[in-house]
Amino acid sequence: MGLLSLAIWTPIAFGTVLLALGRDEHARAVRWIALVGALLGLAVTVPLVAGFDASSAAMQFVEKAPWIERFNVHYHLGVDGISLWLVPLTAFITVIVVLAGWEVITERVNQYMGAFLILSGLMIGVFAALDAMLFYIFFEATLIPMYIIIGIWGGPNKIYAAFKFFLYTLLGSLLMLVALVYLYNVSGSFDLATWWALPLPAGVQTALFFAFFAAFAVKVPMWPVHTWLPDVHVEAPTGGSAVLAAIMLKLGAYGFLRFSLPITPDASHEWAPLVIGLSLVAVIYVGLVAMVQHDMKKLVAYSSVAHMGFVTLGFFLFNDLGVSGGLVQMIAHGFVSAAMFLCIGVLYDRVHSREIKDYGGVLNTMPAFGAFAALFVMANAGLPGTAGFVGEWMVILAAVRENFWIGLLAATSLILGAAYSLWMFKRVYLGAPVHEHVKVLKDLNAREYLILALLALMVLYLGIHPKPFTDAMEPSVQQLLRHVAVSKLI
Amino acid sequence: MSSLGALSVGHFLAVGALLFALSVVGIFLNRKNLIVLLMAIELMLLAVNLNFVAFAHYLGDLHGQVFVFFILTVAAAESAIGLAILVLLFRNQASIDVESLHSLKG
Amino acid sequence: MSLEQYLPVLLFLLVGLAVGVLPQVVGYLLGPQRPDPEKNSPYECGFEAFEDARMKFDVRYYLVAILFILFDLEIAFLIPWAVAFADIGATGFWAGVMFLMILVVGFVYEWKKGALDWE
Amino acid sequence: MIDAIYQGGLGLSQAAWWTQAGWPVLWILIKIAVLLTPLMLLVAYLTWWERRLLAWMQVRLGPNRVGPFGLLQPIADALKLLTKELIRPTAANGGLFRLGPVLAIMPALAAWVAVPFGPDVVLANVNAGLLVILAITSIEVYGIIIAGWASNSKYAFLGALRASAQMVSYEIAIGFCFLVVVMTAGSLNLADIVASQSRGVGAEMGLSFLSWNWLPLLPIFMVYLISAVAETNRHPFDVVEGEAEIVAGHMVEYSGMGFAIFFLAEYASMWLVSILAVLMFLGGWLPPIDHPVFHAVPGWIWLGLKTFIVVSMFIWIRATFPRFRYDQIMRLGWKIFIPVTLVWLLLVGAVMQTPWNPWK
Amino acid sequence: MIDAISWATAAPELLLLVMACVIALFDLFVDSPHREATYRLTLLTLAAVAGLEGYLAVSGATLVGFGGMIVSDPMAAWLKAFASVALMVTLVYARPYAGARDMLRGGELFTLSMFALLGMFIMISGHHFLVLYLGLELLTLSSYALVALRRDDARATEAAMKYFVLGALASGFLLYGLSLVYGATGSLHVPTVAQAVAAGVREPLVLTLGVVFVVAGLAFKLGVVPFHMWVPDIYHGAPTAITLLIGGAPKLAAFAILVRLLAESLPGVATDWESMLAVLAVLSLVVGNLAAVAQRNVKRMLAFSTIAQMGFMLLALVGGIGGGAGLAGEAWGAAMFYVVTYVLTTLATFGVMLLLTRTGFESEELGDFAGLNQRSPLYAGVMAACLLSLAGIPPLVGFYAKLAVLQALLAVGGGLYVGLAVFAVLASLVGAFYYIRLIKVMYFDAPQQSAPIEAPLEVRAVLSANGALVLLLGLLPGGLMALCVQAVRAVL
Repeated sequence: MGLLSLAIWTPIAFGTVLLALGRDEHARAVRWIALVGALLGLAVTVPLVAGFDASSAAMQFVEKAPWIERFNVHYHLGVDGISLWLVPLTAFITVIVVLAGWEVITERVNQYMGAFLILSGLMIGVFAALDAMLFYIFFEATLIPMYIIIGIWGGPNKIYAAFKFFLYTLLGSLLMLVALVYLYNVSGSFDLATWWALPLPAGVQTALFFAFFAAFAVKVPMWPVHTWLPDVHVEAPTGGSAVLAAIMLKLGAYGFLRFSLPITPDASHEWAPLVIGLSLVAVIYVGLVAMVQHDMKKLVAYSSVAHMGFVTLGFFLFNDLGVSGGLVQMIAHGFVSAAMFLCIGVLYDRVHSREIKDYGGVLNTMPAFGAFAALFVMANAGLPGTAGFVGEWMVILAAVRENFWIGLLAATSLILGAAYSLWMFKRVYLGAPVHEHVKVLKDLNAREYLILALLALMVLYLGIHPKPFTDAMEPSVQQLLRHVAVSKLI
Repeated sequence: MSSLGALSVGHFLAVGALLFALSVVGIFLNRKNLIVLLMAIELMLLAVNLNFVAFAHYLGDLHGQVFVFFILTVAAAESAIGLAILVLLFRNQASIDVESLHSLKG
Repeated sequence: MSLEQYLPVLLFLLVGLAVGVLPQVVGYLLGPQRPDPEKNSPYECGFEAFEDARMKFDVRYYLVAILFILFDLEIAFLIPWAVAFADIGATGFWAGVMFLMILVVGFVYEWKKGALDWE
Repeated sequence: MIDAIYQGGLGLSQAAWWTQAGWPVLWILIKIAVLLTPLMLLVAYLTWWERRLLAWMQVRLGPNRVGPFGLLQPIADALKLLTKELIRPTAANGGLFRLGPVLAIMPALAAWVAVPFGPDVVLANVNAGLLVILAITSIEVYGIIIAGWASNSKYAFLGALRASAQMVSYEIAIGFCFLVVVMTAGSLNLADIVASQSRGVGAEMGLSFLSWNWLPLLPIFMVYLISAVAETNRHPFDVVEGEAEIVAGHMVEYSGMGFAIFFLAEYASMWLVSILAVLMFLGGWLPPIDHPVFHAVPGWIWLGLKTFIVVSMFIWIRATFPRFRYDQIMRLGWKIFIPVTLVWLLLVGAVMQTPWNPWK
Repeated sequence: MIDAISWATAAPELLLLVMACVIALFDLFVDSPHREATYRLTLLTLAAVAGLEGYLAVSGATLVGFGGMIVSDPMAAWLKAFASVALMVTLVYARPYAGARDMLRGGELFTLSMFALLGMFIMISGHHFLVLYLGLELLTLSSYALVALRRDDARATEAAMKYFVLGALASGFLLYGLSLVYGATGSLHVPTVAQAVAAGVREPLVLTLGVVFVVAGLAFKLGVVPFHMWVPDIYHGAPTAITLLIGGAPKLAAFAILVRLLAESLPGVATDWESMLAVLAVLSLVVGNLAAVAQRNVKRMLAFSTIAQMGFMLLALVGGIGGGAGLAGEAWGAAMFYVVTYVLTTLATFGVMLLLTRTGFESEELGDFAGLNQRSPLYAGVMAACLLSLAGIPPLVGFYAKLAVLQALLAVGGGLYVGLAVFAVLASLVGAFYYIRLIKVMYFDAPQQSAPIEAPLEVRAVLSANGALVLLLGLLPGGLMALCVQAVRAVL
């Protein structure tokens, strides 16, 4: 079993065991086993990163075995610079989430932990899959645990949110399925590399492009199909929100790089203005929307949409800075958004409210927490020195290189981001506490401290020293761009 | 000298079709009595039998007639079961009106 | 074989019908017509008729009817078998035995289930 | 001579409708009339004979006032019934009430169409003769059910139910009896069935009557005889009209000719089942012993004689046995006759597979 | 004519017939209230029959017996083996339910099921219109009686009556169609009919009319729109165990008779029935899915879902025709895979439903499933897996079924087929809604009752295995898929 398989199946195996055997009577044991599973999952990604040859654009750690011979589907895994970092990111966030749910979740702990572990494995599967059918199966399967997580442990309106999440994403991916099957019929295989090399006529490319677009745009989510995200975030439990924002959104963005761009390069070029336009709308309009939110989670959710707009914007600029920037933004957003949601979770666990107006002056009673929160808010606003800055900056530069006005519009994000992030920070953390319940808040406990510290570490590291990340990406991104630059029309 | 000489298979088919149509109409339009419904079903099978016999005669092939034999059997078994169900229905609902079949609705 | 041979059957049926209808017509014409309510009320051993005459009846009559249909059909199946018995040899015989055995299974089943009891 | 009449009639006109349809139909009608007239007389006089024979067995006189030996009694009965009022109960369903008797008599008469009176003397010489008879007679039960239902009287209704249940029950047994006979004869044609009885060990020895089916198929013969009694709702199986229980059964509401027709139907059926018994089991028109003296007697005499004996036996049975209870009747039909006939059917089939097949 | 091969061909059927008769008689002497002995003997017989069919299937031989009247090809053998196993599972699930509802006073549940299975076998193996028809009738007549098995239940008898009337109507349609096909081709023997059609018939109009009626009759039996009216009522009204009996294994036989009558007998006029099937499929997908959303009763919901699922399955057949001979095997194989997995999933779904019911209480409203996850995570898990499978979510087996159908459609190419595929996935999106709604009820709602769910060990074991299989085949569907395609290829 290769490293990637281990990374996928370790958490899934642990999760399955928990589902099958866990009982609420021994919740303690369940938690520990879950933690062990998550840590093991993270541990197997270490040699992955360590052993990755950053100079090569080729797929590494490849595993290939026939799986469904009837459809020529292979169990085909591998990572390149594009997907490499998403694997440990997922494993890392899973550890964080397990820790985050440690005390909060008291009922059906095994199902909660199991769902997250399985979800983690599935998402790593998506990032590692080199066979389109395998990709699709992992991609779709993630719906199930997420649906359960939102539905069982979510907020008051969880049912609506869970349905919305499930059906929206299913709608997109079903169209993609038709596209995949079509490509299979044309090429006789589900192998991604084969498809990348497959010449396609313009009309077909356009159809395929939009089929993919339907799946990935919903997942990212792009304006105007983003509406499920705020609803879901508001209702999902803290851990769910964190995973959703940190990883699941990336599945969509990643799909653009693996499917839309290399399989339908001509259509991608043709429709890039559309994507860029939608991305800009996301960045600006959704940024404005975020500003008027009363609900912290909603605010962060909208900010996620805006940030993901940067990612898609970067991708469809078709230059290495943009694509790399988008990728870095994905990773950075993974840490930052997870951290933001966890912060909200910390507050929510204490006050059971997410309304901004219910807070104020939290910094007075929770200084340590406030410090962390300040850092993450800065990062969310894209302040230099934090993870949030690097990606955005790269994308803006790339945009300017492409077209000044796009760059200018994208850059407004820095202002908007600062505005809604800092304004929220001011209203929640600064000033004198007006509410009684804020006055009696207890500061972080050791577990919360650990979680936030780990995230803070990552946010700072990525912000100060992004080079290892970008270096590893570089060859793959270059190769991708070279590939996309060549027309596949027949 | 065959008195069937003047009749082509088409005539039999026409009668068969007529009977068949009658029975279908009987099944769908009958809003009164379930027994009538059962009779319509029998009529339907008889229409089919007529077809088979006519074709068998016309084709000079015995299989069609054998088929009729079996259809008759099945029709008997069917009416036996149909009537049995009818008796149960009557016992449970004290009515054999078609209208009384209404407790199952979506 | 042609249908002409069956013409007498049809005619005889018609004649039989006439034999059934004519005497009644004649009797109607010859006989007196003096209806009165007492005379025309249903026979009830001298009592006033009570309840509906179309009452529910014993389900066993119905069972008999069903059994009759089934057995009569078995006979219908066996008639060609019997006619051709000399020509179909042992295979035919055993096929018939199989057929009858299934019939017997059904028969025994009914018997044991009490469908044939009239106590 | 008959042919001459036929040709004469055919020559009456050259028109196609006459030669193709008119005359053949008329000819058949004439034949029917020739058959029906004596038949009706026989039916009428069977009532007389029954009363006389019963009286004789019970050491009394029976009808003896109207005509010599009361021979005009049936005529008088008929006249009386003809002039009686036809009562139709107010509660009855008019049309159906009148249809009942018609449906009872029609099959009882029409079934004769396939009954042969000699090797070639039959109205409709169809291959499926027995089947035709079986088919036509089974209409009879409709007459009874309709009569019982249409009367709208409890007695009639229950009587009809009982009668029909009884009739169909015994029809199965009769059907199986037919099957066995058909199997041995290899034909459904009654003339063939009679002919088949002329072969066998007994016939070779000159004792033809030993080869008739009654002996090799004795149990079947017995079952048939008893079932025939039950099938005609005759005593001792006449609970349907048992005076003590339900008066006259399905006929309770009928009067005048309506009643008479049921009566006629019953006696016509008696003749029918008797002649069938003779044809199937007693060698039909064959003489009992293969001897020129016996052969000198025309076949139809033998047939008539045998039939008369069988009919008289029915009356004898009536005089002898007490009435069965209804449950006993049903038990006899279902639990005894059907298994017996089934077993015998298989037995005969098995024997026919062996080299010792007596019906070769 | 009846040679050794004939006996070998029909050996499983004969065994089943003999044992059904034996058990029918044997049961008369059983007086256990739960029919223990009858039950065991039935299962034993079914296992033996399944084994026999499995052996025939693995041997891969095609046997033709009784003068070509019946055929035992790999497809038939596999379908029959599956049907036997499905019936075994059904009976395991059904017995506690039936026992609690006064349905085991006699052994009719078992004997009638066996006769129904025999009917399925004959439908699957028939190679002659008469044989196919007799098999169909044996199945349906047994089913009518089974539905009415709860004699004092007004709903069940009403359902039985409706089932009877519409079933008889369907048979009438089918027969009428067969009579016309017979008249046009002069034969009732499946291969001969195919030859006659290929050679061209003198009265194409009669043939076409016959095909129309045949398709309508089959559509009735399959329960696809617009011939679906009976399905919801029967599913709803019949005792749940019987619903499973008539909604499970018979689908396999229905598929087989589609193959025999359409693919084998009438490929020469495929264009005629292809468009009919397409229309039926589209209508079924629309009506089935939309109506299912409106249902509060789970049995009714599943009934409409069945309609939609069958519509989806028909699409594969449409693809099989459009794609021509080269793709027909794969497409019809996809349909077979679809049906087999559908039956597998349905078994588990109803198995859970049967478990939830108690004496005098039917669990069939949505609310009855509330909080099932709290009461029993295992059963909730099995049910959820089945529902997701029906919705076509990977990695459950139902996904591959839908995938294979889509593949068959898209392989044909052309706007119409692509359009059908897109339409099908959109319809299944609607389908996903009501499936996950039930999951929502099971997982997110608070339980309305806390009575523990008790079940005999064997039920639990079989149910777990059944659920596990839904998942396992989702992870490794390749074998079954290949099997289906091979089996069907050997026939077409």
